[in-house]
Amino acid sequence: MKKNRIVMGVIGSDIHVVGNKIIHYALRQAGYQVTNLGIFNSQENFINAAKETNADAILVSSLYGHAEIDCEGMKQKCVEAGLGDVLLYVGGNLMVGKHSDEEIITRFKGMGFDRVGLPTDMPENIIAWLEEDLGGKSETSNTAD
Amino acid sequence: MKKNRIVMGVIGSDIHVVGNKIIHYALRQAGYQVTNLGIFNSQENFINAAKETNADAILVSSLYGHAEIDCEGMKQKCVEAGLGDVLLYVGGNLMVGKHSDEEIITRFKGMGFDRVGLPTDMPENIIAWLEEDLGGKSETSNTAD
Amino acid sequence: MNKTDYNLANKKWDEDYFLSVRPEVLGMWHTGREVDLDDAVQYHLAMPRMKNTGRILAKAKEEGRTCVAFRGGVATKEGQIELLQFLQDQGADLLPATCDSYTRNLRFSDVEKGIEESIKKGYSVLNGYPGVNLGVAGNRSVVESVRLPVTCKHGSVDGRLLAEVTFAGGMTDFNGGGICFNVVYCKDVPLDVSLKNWQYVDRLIGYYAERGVIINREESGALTGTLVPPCISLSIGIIEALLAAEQGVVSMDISYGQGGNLLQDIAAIRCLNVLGDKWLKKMGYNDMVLTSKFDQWMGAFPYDETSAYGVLVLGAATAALGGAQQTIVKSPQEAMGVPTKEANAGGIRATKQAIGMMTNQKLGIEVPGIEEEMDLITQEVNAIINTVYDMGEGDLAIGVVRAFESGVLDVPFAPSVRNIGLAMPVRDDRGALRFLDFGNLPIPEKIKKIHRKKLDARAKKYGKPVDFNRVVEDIYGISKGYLVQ
Amino acid sequence: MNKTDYNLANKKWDEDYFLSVRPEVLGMWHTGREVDLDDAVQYHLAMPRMKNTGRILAKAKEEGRTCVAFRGGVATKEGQIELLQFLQDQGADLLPATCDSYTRNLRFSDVEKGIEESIKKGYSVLNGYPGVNLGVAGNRSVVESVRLPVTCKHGSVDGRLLAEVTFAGGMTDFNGGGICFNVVYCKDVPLDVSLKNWQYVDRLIGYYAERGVIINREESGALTGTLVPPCISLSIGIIEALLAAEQGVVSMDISYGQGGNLLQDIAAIRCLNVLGDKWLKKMGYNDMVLTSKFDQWMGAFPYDETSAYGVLVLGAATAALGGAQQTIVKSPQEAMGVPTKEANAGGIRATKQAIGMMTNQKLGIEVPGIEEEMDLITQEVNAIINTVYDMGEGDLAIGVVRAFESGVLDVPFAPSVRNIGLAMPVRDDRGALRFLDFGNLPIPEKIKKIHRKKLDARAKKYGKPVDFNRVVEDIYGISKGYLVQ
Ligand code: B12
Ligand code: B12
Repeated sequence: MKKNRIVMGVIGSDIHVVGNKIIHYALRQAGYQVTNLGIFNSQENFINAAKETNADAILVSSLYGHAEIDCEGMKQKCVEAGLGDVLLYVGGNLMVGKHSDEEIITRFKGMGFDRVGLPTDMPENIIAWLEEDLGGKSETSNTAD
Repeated sequence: MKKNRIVMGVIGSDIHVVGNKIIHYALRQAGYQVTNLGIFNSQENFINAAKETNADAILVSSLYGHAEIDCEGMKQKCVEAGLGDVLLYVGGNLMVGKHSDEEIITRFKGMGFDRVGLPTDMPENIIAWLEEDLGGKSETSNTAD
Repeated sequence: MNKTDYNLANKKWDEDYFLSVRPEVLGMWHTGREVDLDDAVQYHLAMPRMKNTGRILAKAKEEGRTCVAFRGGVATKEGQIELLQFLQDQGADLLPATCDSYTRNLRFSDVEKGIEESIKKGYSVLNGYPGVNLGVAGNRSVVESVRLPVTCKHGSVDGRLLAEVTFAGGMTDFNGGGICFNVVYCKDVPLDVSLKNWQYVDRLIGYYAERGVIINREESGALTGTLVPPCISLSIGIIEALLAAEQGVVSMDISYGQGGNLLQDIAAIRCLNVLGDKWLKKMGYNDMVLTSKFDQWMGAFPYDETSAYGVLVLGAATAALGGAQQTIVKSPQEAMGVPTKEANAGGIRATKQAIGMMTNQKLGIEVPGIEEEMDLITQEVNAIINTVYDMGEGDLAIGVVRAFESGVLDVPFAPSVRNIGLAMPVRDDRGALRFLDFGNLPIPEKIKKIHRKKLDARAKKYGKPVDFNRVVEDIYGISKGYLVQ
Repeated sequence: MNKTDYNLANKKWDEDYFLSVRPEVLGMWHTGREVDLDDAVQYHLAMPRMKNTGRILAKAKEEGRTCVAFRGGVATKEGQIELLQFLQDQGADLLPATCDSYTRNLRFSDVEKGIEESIKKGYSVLNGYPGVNLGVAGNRSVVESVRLPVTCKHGSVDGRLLAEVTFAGGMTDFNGGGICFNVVYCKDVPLDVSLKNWQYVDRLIGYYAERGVIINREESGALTGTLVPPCISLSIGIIEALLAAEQGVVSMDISYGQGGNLLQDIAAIRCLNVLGDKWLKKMGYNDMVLTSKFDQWMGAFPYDETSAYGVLVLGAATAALGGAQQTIVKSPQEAMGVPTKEANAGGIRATKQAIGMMTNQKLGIEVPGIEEEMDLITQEVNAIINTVYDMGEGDLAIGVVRAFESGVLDVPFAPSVRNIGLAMPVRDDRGALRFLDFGNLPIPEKIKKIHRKKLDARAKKYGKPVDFNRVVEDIYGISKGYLVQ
């Protein structure tokens, strides 16, 4: 079976949902099976949904600047829940204020995220990451989801 | 006799004449007797005009960035010509590129100029300098010059 | 207002009822106990007359001037004072205290931790100003440290306590509304709940107004900031003004966010005042001074700071050409994160320059393109508001609840499940905002045809079908340096 | 051309005569000896077709696109290459080599010292690019280092040798003109001398054109950059185009500098193409592709860099809205001194952003305010050019000489004593440029009345008499953040 099951959503008290909607649309077009949790999610929401759907990857969005607080310990919780092998991505405006791209990426990789997306990352390249990390391009289909 | 005789002009191969025209107008309105040499003047032009008109102050403008070269040794030449007591001002965009105000002022004061004007200096404050340095406010008259 | 026997209706609250609800609100956090309305009224009456947002905006309207405002909030009183004093000196006309997300969500004990940590770490770990936790005295010390009036900005569906504390604290302006701050900032709050919360806020402002204190209500018509067509912003703004007027609000500004098409944006700004005044008069609200606000582009910004100046200066020019009473400045660091105060200052100075150069050049209905857009907006907005009144059988508040259920009101890209999300905007050949899908918006058929014609023109001009892929392109457009391609 | 028996007349030079004058020109500096016209023609014909300013501008005209160009020159080849490569990557569409003041004044041995000192000191002590001294090979190595075509910019009343060396060096564009570079850049050069110099340059371009090589002539209509009303820029631009066409120039852009009033500026841009084409056709020049250039504000800039963005972004937007084929970018450091390459890049990126957002929103004659301005400009320009022809008894070149003597042509704030300097501009109530004093400009009385009415409107609106004090205020206005006050 192709690895194409994704859980995605926005973490914390963050209402920025445009990126979430756009990534969802792009993933669906690229043939992924997407469970989109929308906004206002706890780490548990992601983990539970990933367990239920047997997800291959979790995509966490955070735009409003509290990502560090909201994502603290998330990788560990995944491991504890038996999701240590599930890809864990995070992306958005991850820190408050102006920071260098490298600083942000290093910080979040250090927290256990496999990929760290910035506002300049387009849906295409997020999909390219997934294809690389999940192994093999998934078939395009518009009926998935 | 009131000290109000001014020689002014633009030095070197510089064609920027708007400031020159505006300062001329303001000085005239403030009652000064102005000899305006216009553009394209050598140091000698200024010195000769100052001698001829028995000037109290020489106002040199330079906007195009070659002021350092064009003004080199001007104070000495004034002294040699017996004009050591005549006020010597310079103003405009005096250096090529972006430099701090202090740097510019220090550089040109070091070259013997009594006052150093920047693009932010308005005619009013140039007149205020003259009044301070020449001692006493000169009568306002529109017929002078 | 979690439990109350007062059913939703667009009717001014009795003062007694209002006062009976207050203790519950003030009890939400201990600083609520510091609020004494009599003292607050006296405090406001003693403030300099023009240190008042409403008065400044009314004067701007009279003089045809565009005030410059911005967003900004940090975790500590001292930090906020430093920020506001600095930006006051940089030429801002109105000052903000933009609250942090915990405050917005009534998580006041988390705020407390945030403040402590911010003091300890020496930088703000909160993404805004903790308006409630700072208490009445704290807010007053901020207000007193500056010459200009301060607006409380937030995105809270329940701003009741925040309003109480910041008004008593001397702020003269409060942004938001029961519609805009519900569908844009919540996931699943019923409309009647948020509308009641805002009836409270409006009634509180009405209470001050009855005692001679003007507190302005600033509506947030830029909404999701993402391709929101004028008719959506204006319908909601005017409805919020009508609801506020009923509760006794006498000073309000409604707003629209830069879409990017100059003529459409100017038309929308012009309509804010014209249509708003018309509706207020029509419904018998004659006491409200309505002013207009124009948000500089609220969608995704270019990452490069100098390109960002391109966007925000065009916004500034549009505000002045359209004659908005206020423009909210973006900073060149918008795409990166909360801006430094220097970045905010850059936005303000560039904006002031553009406004200074454009303020004597106002454009209006004499320009055929603006007239056409104003006509479209007028018909669309009237159709929507009339339908909302009809759905409420004459009661606007009830109409709003039903309109969102059915999609007669519908905000593109809103995160709330209470928002039907069927209407889908897209740009036309000149970059003006139209509808790809009208969803259930009650737009007259002949106007729908005009939209479709304009989208056909785009398809033809650029040789690409106008479908959802164009919407995605349009969301990124400005951040990549174009409006429509 | 200091001594010549060829009297001034607006008549195409015989090739023989032209070739007989060349040795004297090429002898002005040793690099002149490197120029071989046959080889130069071959060199151009072998260059990529679109690495040509004229072709890029013609294409922009077709597509309704606005190209972004800038000014810039440093003392060394390596420095110039670094600058151009950098700014090509930042999004410029056309590249410059702006010459230093010594080169402009034919002081080639001083230039030599300047180059040596610049290499020694590690920074440019010349205020520009030494186009002549670098020789044919030097220029070619600059041109070959970049993908885009390069324009030779200068302000020289005698650009003959510079043209020879830089054309042979592969540059495809040359700015200036016998009028604009005389009265704006000289103190006391007779008009017939400068006109003859430019006949030489134009004849040289014509020589290339006859052999299939397009070299563009870029006129400098922004002139003194200081409150120059459209009719002055356009009259001079169109006259220079007519004079150039006579010598065989087939590609030319004429220009106007941002005045600050949006509708007037757009009208002026529109008139550049419309009126220019009309006059060329009327006088029987059917081979010239005329394009339009819009200089971002050329007068005094605000010292603050972010405010400067306000000015230049408005300029960029105006260029796009008016549909100019080219805009010349200012940098945020304009008021300070020659900009760093990073500052130039900032101006380019902010400009690209604004153009990207405005390019699909062109405004034109359908806007009543633009139509009115176009009408005014048309009548003024036609009156001036007709009078110039009359004064020359049909010979345009002779007409120009006499027109300057009498003040029928008159450039505000020009330094030359050959310019009568009686016409005095000032802003009206909306900041548009009018005449406080028409001097001897042959403007029809009914149009003078319109100007006066608009100045009365200013006096009334601001309660200050419109006299020379207002002119002084207007000179500083933009640098202080306003257009008219
Ligand atoms: C639009 C917007 C809003 C809208 C949101 C509407 C909505 N329904 O979404 C409104 C106006 C309501 C809003 C409100 C607020 N906003 Co806001 N907003 C923006 C803005 C301008 C654009 C965001 C956007 O839609 N981009 C377009 C989409 C398509 O891109 P995206 O979301 O970035 O997603 C892309 C990438 O980030 C990445 N990505 C995203 N998620 C993920 C996940 C993974 C796994 C990966 C790999 C990649 C990835 O890929 C996406 C596709 O390209 C940004 C600044 C900017 N970028 O220009 C500020 C911004 C995000 N907001 C900000 C703030 C502070 C707020 C507020 C707190 C303050 C306020 N203004 O009231 C409130 C939020 C309240 C809350 N509780 O959350 C800050 C965040 C600060 C920080 N991180 O330091 C920003 C950066 C602005 C700023 N400079 O201050 N905002
Ligand atoms: C208008 C202008 C032009 C016009 C000039 C028209 C004319 N007839 O004067 C034109 C377009 C022709 C032009 C040409 C050039 N310019 Co020019 N120009 C300017 C600009 C934009 C404004 C100058 C101006 O008129 N200011 C308004 C008047 C009222 O102010 P002012 O002249 O500065 O004078 C005030 C003060 O400086 C001071 N002051 C002046 N003189 C004196 C004297 C004394 C004693 C005192 C106390 C004070 C004082 O008081 C005055 C009144 O307030 C400046 C940049 C700027 N400031 O924004 C560039 C600028 C001066 N130009 C510059 C350059 C390089 C040139 C050119 C060499 C290059 C080119 N673009 O082709 C050529 C010059 C060729 C030559 N041989 O000189 C540079 C100079 C660089 C430097 N110094 O490092 C500047 C700074 C632009 C830049 N950033 O590159 N320019």
